[in-house]
Amino acid sequence: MLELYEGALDVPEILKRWYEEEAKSNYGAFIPFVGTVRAENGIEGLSFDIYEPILTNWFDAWQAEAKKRGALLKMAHSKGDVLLHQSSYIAAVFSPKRRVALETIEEFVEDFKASAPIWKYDLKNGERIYAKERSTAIKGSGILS
Amino acid sequence: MLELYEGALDVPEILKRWYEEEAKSNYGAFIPFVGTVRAENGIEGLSFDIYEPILTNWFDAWQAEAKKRGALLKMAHSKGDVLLHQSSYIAAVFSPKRRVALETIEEFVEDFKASAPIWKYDLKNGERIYAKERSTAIKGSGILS
Amino acid sequence: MVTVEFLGPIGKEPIQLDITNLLELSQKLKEDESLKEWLECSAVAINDKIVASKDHPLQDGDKISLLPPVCGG
Amino acid sequence: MVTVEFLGPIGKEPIQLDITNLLELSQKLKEDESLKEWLECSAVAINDKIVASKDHPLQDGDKISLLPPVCGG
Repeated sequence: MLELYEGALDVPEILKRWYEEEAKSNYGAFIPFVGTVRAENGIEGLSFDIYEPILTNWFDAWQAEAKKRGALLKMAHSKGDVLLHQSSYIAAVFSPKRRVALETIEEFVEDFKASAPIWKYDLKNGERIYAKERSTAIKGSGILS
Repeated sequence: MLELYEGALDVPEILKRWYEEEAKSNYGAFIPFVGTVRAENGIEGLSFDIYEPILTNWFDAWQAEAKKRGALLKMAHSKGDVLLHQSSYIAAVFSPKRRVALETIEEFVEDFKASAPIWKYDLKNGERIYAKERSTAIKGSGILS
Repeated sequence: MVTVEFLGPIGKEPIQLDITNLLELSQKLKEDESLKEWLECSAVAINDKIVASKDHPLQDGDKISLLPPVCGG
Repeated sequence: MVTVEFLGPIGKEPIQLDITNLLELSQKLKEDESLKEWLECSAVAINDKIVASKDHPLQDGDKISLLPPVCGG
């Protein structure tokens, strides 16, 4: 339920497939969050590095938490370059209940931003520049300093 | 941006169209909420009445509020019968910012449940039974009693 | 004359009344026993705007709507 | 021997070290001036599990990863 792609996501295809996969699962609420690359600061796009083993562990722990709530999570993310107005991220929750779905998508997306081992680079003038000032140190950082 | 349909929604078509309509609008976050009819209480489906003039006023007021936040709303809802595992409701927010998108979709969906002039009926044994115990009195109700 | 509409599950045909405010409307509708439960839980709109109080004048041609408890989605 | 990986933007090749705990790792890595800024802001994983404290023994064959600040999405 964690899908990684080289380059931009095909958002309509992914949303259609996920919706149809769970069409008979009796979930009453489905909330995807779609992240798209904005034109800002003169960038040509973004680029992503992913460390898959820890991303998979992080996602599996969240899936177990969602299951306790009666919910199900799906996620897709891009590796490498994603150009302006293309999408790099979809997180989605399915749940029998509206409240659980709304709360879970918010917590999941916020924890994703704070914890998922993904590094973002601006593509600018043909260079790949680490987006340091927009990045968040993972909880527990600095123990070696 | 408010779409009403006879019967069930074609969710993949609507999500694809909305996503593509705003593909160049430079929104960084897109969050649709999709509501699907669950099999429960032995129902065969749900049915909806809508009073369109007040629904349109309610939606337009929300659109103006979203615009103040730099966001955009779209909504689709079914009229008449929607069978088990079919979808009757999509609310969606587009926003440059993740936080605004998450907060707006939650407030919009909750206010929709409390205020939008839509009446729900269970379809059971061929009858159409008003879902009174699941319904919410609109704020200010009872002034004639 | 004003027109009164009963929305959704109330299931009553529209009526026309010769009244000038919502207090009179309340008195008229209370005469219909079948409406009692609906009056307690319904909101009221005048010309498609929901109003918060019974102290509201009515004008000739106004459309009044009774909105029982809602459940979209 | 343990292997130390430097993830994302740190941009340094993996190294192998003959150490038995994270305190020793900290001392070794501080010798590399180019790592100073990264040590302050990076999390540490042992065999792909993030650890919260430096008081952690290491075993032969362990894989240690340094994770600098993240920004997915």
